[in-house]
Amino acid sequence: MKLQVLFFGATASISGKRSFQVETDEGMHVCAVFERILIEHPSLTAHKLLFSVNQQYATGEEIVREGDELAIFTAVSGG
Amino acid sequence: MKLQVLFFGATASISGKRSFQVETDEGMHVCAVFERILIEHPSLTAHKLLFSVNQQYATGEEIVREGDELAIFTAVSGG
Amino acid sequence: MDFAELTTSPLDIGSIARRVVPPECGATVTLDGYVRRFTKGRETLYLEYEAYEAMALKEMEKLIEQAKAEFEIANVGIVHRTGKLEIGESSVVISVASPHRKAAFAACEWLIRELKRTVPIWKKEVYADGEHWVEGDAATATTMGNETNE
Amino acid sequence: MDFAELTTSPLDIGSIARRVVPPECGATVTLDGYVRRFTKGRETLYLEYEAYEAMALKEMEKLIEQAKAEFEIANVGIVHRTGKLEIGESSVVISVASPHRKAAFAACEWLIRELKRTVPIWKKEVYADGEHWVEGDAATATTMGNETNE
Repeated sequence: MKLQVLFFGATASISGKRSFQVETDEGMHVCAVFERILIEHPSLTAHKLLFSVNQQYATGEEIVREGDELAIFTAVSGG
Repeated sequence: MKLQVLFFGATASISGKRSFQVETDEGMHVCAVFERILIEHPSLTAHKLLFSVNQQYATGEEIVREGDELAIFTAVSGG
Repeated sequence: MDFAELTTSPLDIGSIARRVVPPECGATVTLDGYVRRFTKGRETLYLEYEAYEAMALKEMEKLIEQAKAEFEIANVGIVHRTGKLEIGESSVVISVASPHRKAAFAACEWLIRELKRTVPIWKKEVYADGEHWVEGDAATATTMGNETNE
Repeated sequence: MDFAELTTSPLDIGSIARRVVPPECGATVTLDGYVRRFTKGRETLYLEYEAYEAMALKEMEKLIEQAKAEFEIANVGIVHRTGKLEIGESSVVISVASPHRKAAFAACEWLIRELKRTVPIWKKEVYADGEHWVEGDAATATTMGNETNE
């Protein structure tokens, strides 16, 4: 099952990626998916990170579904 | 001794005057001068009035001086 | 920079807000008061504001001085319009810049409250069938022998 | 009317403030945030703002909904600029109209604080000798498993 993952700002700059796909198993919790992504991108873990699923802040308890849009970004700095 | 008196807004509208002169004696307190003006314009006394001397809110204790500018107006409503 | 002004021209909020900006601040808070169509259910055609100009400017300058003493703010601009105002036009703009937002909000709120209480400007509401000089809230006005205007 | 928008064009505070005006209110309170030249003593040449656009719009709309539930206000407009911003340009404008001023001040102050905490937008400061993505205050950020974003 494929999920879309987005990086923005610092996470895009550090990883050199803005958007990519990950393969996951059915029924996984999003927190497990995020953990797997961070293992692939260890340099991100030095930062305070926020996580979203389908444009909502993630609790981590969500079960992933085909086509979900995940995002990982540093604490926001707009305004 | 001559003093200048100004009316604005409601006080100008009620009295039909915007500016006039009053004769006073040396050494009078401004509150006595204002009282004398109000006797001449009794219709003003139905309103909540504010008083100024030389563009400062009056305490009433000031002693009038030649050339002073007095004003009588209703509670302000700007903004 | 600080400024207190009266004008008969339309007010441009953006340019007033911009004039108070110092390089060390990142935000301004701006109050924009404007002419509403209905007051207590009665339809207003237009308004006229009259100022005791020399005293109004002095009182606005005093408010700026007091606000700068009371709140940690950098700059204040106050512009009040006079003359005839159509429905929806701005009558007053107060803009405050400060290093910390909280102080700008508090100062701007204090300034509009005090302006309405102490600055000698009056509003006349003109209706289809008459007109009325609005008189301020007597309870909060400064009266002779009652030195609230320090 | 309420609105939450992202734009790469310069922000016009006056026209944003004017769009939130309903006929029954007489004042708006507007927060204008802009690019300062110095941050912690370091000179910024210009800024770049990047937004997670779809989510940023949703979060701004949530803030408007929450503000209208929490405060007695009529209308809210939030416009955040993205892309390259020069020194002194406005990055965000939040304008609130309410029947009573007090609620507009309180709501506007709450909205900018929450926007800075929850709306996914990031600022990159560009200096003569480098650049830096600013990271928000971790202590107040919403993190996974920490449901402050109700």
